[in-house]
Amino acid sequence: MLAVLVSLLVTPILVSSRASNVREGWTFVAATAKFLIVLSMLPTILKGTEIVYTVVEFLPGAAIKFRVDALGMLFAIVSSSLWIVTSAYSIGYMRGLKEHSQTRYFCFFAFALSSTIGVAFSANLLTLYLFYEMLSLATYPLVTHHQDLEARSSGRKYLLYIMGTSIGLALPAMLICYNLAGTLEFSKQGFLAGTASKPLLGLLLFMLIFGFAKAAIMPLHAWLPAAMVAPTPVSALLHAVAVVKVGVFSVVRVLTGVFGTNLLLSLDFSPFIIFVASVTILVGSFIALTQDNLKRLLAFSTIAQLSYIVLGVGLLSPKGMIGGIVHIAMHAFGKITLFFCAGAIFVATGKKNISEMIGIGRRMPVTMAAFFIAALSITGVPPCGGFLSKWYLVLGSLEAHQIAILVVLLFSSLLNACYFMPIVYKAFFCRPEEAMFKNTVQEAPLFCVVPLVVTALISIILLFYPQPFFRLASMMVHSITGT
Amino acid sequence: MKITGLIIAVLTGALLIYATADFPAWGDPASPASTHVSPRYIEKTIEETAVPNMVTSVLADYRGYDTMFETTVIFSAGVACFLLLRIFRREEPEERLYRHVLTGVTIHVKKGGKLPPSDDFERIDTEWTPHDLIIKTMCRLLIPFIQLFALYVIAHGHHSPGGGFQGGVMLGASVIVLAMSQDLRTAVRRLREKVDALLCATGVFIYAGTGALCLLLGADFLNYRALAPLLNVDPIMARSHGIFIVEIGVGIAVMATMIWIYSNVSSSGKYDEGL
Amino acid sequence: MSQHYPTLLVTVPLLAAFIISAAGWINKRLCFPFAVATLTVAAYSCVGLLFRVLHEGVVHYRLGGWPPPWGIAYYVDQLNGLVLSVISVSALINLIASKRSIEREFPEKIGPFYTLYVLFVTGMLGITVTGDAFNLYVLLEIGSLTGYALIAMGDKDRAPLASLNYLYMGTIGACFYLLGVGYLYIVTGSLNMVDIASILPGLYQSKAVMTAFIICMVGMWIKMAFFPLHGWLPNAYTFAPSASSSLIAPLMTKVMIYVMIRFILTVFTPKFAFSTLAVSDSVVWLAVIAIVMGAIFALAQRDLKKMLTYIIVAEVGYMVGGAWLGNRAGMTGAILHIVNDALMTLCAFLVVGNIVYKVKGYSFEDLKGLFSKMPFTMGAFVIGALSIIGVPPTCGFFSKWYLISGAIQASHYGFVVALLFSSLVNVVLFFRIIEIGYYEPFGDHHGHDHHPEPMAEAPLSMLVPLFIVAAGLVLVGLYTGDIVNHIIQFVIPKGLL
Amino acid sequence: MGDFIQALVAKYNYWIYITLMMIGLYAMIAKNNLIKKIVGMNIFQTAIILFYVSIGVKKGGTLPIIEHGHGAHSHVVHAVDYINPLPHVLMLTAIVVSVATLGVALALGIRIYNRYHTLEEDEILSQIREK
Amino acid sequence: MIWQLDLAILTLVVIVGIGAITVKDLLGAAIMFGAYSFMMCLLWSIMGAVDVAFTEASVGAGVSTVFFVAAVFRTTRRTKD
Repeated sequence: MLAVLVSLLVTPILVSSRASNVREGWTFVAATAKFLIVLSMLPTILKGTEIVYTVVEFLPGAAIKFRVDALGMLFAIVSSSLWIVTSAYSIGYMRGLKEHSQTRYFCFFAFALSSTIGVAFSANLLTLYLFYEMLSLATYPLVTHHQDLEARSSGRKYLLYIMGTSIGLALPAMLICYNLAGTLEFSKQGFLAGTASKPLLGLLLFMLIFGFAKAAIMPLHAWLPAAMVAPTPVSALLHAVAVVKVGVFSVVRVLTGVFGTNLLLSLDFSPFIIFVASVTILVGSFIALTQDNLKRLLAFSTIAQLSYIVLGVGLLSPKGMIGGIVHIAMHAFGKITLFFCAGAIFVATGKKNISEMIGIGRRMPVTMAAFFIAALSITGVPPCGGFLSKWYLVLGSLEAHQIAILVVLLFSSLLNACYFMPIVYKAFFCRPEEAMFKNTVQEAPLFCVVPLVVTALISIILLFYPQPFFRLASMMVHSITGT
Repeated sequence: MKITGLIIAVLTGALLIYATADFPAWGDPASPASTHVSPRYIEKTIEETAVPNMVTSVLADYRGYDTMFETTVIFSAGVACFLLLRIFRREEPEERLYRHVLTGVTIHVKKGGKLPPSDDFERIDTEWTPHDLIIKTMCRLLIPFIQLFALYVIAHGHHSPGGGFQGGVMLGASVIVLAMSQDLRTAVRRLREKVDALLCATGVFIYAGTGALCLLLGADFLNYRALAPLLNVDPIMARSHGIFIVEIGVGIAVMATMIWIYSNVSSSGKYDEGL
Repeated sequence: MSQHYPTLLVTVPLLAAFIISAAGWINKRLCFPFAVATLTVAAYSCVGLLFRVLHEGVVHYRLGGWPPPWGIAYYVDQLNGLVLSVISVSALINLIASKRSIEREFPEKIGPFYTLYVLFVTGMLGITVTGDAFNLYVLLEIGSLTGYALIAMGDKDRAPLASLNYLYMGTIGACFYLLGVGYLYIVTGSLNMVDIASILPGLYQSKAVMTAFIICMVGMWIKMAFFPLHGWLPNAYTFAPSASSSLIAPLMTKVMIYVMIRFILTVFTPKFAFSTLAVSDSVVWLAVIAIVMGAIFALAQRDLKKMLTYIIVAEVGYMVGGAWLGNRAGMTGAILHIVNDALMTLCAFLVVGNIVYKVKGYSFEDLKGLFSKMPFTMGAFVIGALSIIGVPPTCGFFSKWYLISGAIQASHYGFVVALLFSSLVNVVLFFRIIEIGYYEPFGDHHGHDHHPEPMAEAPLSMLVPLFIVAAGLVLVGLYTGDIVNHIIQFVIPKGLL
Repeated sequence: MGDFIQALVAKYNYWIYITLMMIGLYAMIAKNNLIKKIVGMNIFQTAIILFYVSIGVKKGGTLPIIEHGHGAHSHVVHAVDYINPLPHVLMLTAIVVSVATLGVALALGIRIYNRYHTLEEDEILSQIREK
Repeated sequence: MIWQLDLAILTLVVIVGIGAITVKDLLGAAIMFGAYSFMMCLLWSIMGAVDVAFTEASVGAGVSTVFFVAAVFRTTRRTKD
């Protein structure tokens, strides 16, 4: 799979190249190349054929093997396209703040992205686990970029949660699956059907869902706010693109590929999933309400939003699934915009807390406009992409006759509005004498602003042209449910 | 510690004794040990190796490979002692002691002082170094006979008890006796350390080299039959001669190593007068 | 020539050892090239032998031209071939890597040091290749004697005592083994492994045979530092000079584990070991304790090298436990882990060697800011750490995989838990070190320090071998499937499911 | 009781060897003085050698050297007439190994003494702890 | 072989062995060890293992004891047990 390798290949060049321009040039080249490669595969996938490629077979039934299907394609497109934007943004950010050891930063950035794509295209649980671990290790230096005590402690927390759960829960679960079924290949209806007793399957489900702690399902969410010490592009990457999405993606894979909808339906595990997800949604939103630090607020909102996806898939109803999967994309664009805005504000003013941002909209109108749009999208209000996915989720919950879920969804949207709108309000509508900013403050550097504008626009455009994502999602859902 | 040691020892002993219940009776000619493998050595030694002392033939031929490594063990022990103990650079003491051999008077020479002209002075390290004329003379007398007997033991290993190893040890012992009765310097003057070390390596090399020679001649390693063309004798005698060559190697190696170890241990690596 | 590979790989180093020791007296500079050439030949013939075995099946070789059981014979099957190749290759790599440190630590004793080095390798290779129970004892003593000397050359204060304790324990172990062989001999009358194996089945109920088995096992456990008998290992390996520790730590314990597996599989059949003698379960529990205790002790250490030694203790627990699980997957995991653990330990100790060479110490305080000081070494260290933790695609993951699935098949969940526990503890251990190396100089005063200290990397002759090993870790991991399918599966008798 | 006497008479040699081994083993584990441990080590090894040698004994067998002169090649040799030579060979090797080990052990002991000026393990350990 | 003699020497060996590890003087221990080796040598010659006896006489009773004495001379005779 060239797509995975290309950014790995670029890493040595990054190391070798001393001059910063050359380095960032290469980063761009790699990003675009990756994006184009992914795109080039799109038509084939849309035709409904799958690309399969086996690297090497360790054990019978468990190889390093790639398979590009609709779901993976969707995820790959999102992440690779966002890599371009993020790298652009991070150039601006890193230069704006004159961070140290940028070479290392960009190297691991590329590394992390390639492992993300690896996860997206992995064809069996082993490969997925492999790239999952690679990603955890690649992001560690990014999270702890500042190398101070705070970064150190949060880095510890990050590793403790991620590695601890993956080794302690996911690995043994994977082994048990292997010993039960003799294979780890994802398949349309999962490979666990009829291999084990219900309690054991329940245990496996539990271990796997919580094993991939990157999905930040409560109670394993604490690493995410802690990881906020990272430079903003990293947190943007973490939240919008790579890490958490990989977690959610893994969970989706597990639910659909390992267990399979029919099995889950027959065992009716879905209430469990739904319950966990909705709890996470509500609690996450409530905590978000209480935050003052902008990035932490975003973090908790992410925790809540991720569970939408899990929820949608957990509903096991076609529309719900489609909604959940599409929400990967929608939330990605929306949330990355928000983070870019936060970063831009930090670059321009050095402010981190919401209470210090009164009247900032006057000074940084573009940024805050983008922020507004993104917030709308996350909340799920037209004219933004988020609306569609939420809409589908609602339909799905109706389809599954889960009125409780409907309530949860609507209530959480309300909460979203509650914690986003005040910011926008303070930013724009306040009397000049309340404004906390000198006239000297101007927009962040161009490299920062352009990306966030782009993403904001995309998240609007997605309302009108969501076809590619929807087609992918529905293809995938059809292939699973057969309807 | 003592209690645990006692317990462990007793437990192990109990286990071992418990197992003796299934042993064949002591000295039973029908025991598997005496009937399975060994008869061939006893009955075929003459016609296969032409060596009446079957211990020698088994040692150096049937299981010659073991013996090669046995010699290597000795060799590595010598090297190990050297590596552990030998001290090369050591500062001259403030004053050196010389003893007038005839009178036993000890004179002190300050650092930089010139040595006494006549050579009936011998250097000593400590005041109380024993000086006993009778022992020295007797050992001087004995040593040649010891060495002669040692050579006989090596040479006659085919027909009588003994062989390269025993003979080598006695050769070494003769030099050790010299070192003890006179002092280490005297012995080292007879047999330089470097020569000793080289001999050590040479001895084992003879053994392994013989095996390698057989290899080069196209036979298996240590298969002395291959030496027949070189020694122009029949293969059986070639085995016998091969055993002899090997025994010589063993003798040299063991002798040199014993001396080496002794001189390192007894002088704790300083190569002064030793005991 | 290829029909003489089995003997070449032992006799070439042997002969060369004597030449080297002579060269040490004539011209010191000759020693190193000699040693390298020798080990290269040995490695070449080992690998050649392995491939020959893969093509032709078991290779026999009669020393002195005497047919077994009268003479001493070699039996080389896939297991030997694999272990032989690992031993010779890692010894060669380590020799090249540690040239500098040897020359710096004992300039005037280079000759004897290289001699003992090569003799040690000879002993290890001989143990692995021989098919005679008593010959194995002699070679074991060669390996041990040279090992004691090599270890005792280290830290002036502590090394001799540690080495002497090792000598006591090692001698007890070797004597137990010898005693066991004697018990076997008295009831079977033979010393040749295959011959004994053919005689034994009639005697499985005999007390003497059981005792012989137990005594041999205990002896080997002492030699391989299996948990209750591990007392000698940490000090000995910690205070040894870096060249010796990176030679002995990877090889000695693994070879002894090979011997144990060889006894279980060849001399005594698995049937005897696992069913007739109903101790396998308790042994696995012992292994569990070994793993847990090793991990805990490692946590308690404050310097890198000692921590690694305790990790070795835990790893020995892995392999013994895997071998005694009594099923195919477990045995496969154990054999696979011999290879992987040798490589991992080599990698880790080479890194320690580089650090000692540059920083003159290996306590945690000396590691501060190493990532900026010697980034390449620490990069290799990270790979080794990942492999020891068991993160794919490094090889450690796959042997652990086999071990765990073997434990699951044997439904021995204590072992599963122990393995996972030690992996987690390893995560903590290594990331503690990585943190120290990564933050310390900055951690002291808050905020960023934009001037990391200048790079002072180890010389290239130490780096390149390290990289080769690190790459090997990943490659072996990637080719696990082939190793298992083409080598290990032939080793394990069909009876073992 | 009777069969116990039987066993005793038949096997008493073995039992005494094992006693010797245990003496040596006990000394190696329990003694505090390094040289004493080395002595115990040698006793242990020698006892094992004794055990091996006794394996080779044959009642009614003579020395493993074929007496010749009167035509060794002509007269046929019977295995029962000679003691089993194999254990002797093995034990020659074992003796050599033991003396080699002894040499190395003594060298180590001397090094330790030069550093700590005592041979008592506990004193050495306490000195180490002080540092 | 004469079993009385055999038994007597065996008992002696055990006694000397115990003495070697209990005597409170390392030089004495070394000498005791020499005696022990010599007894061993006798035993083996009784059993007909002449070569082994020969070796033990030269190595065990001879060289090993000398090594012991040398080592004790180089270190100390003092011992607590």
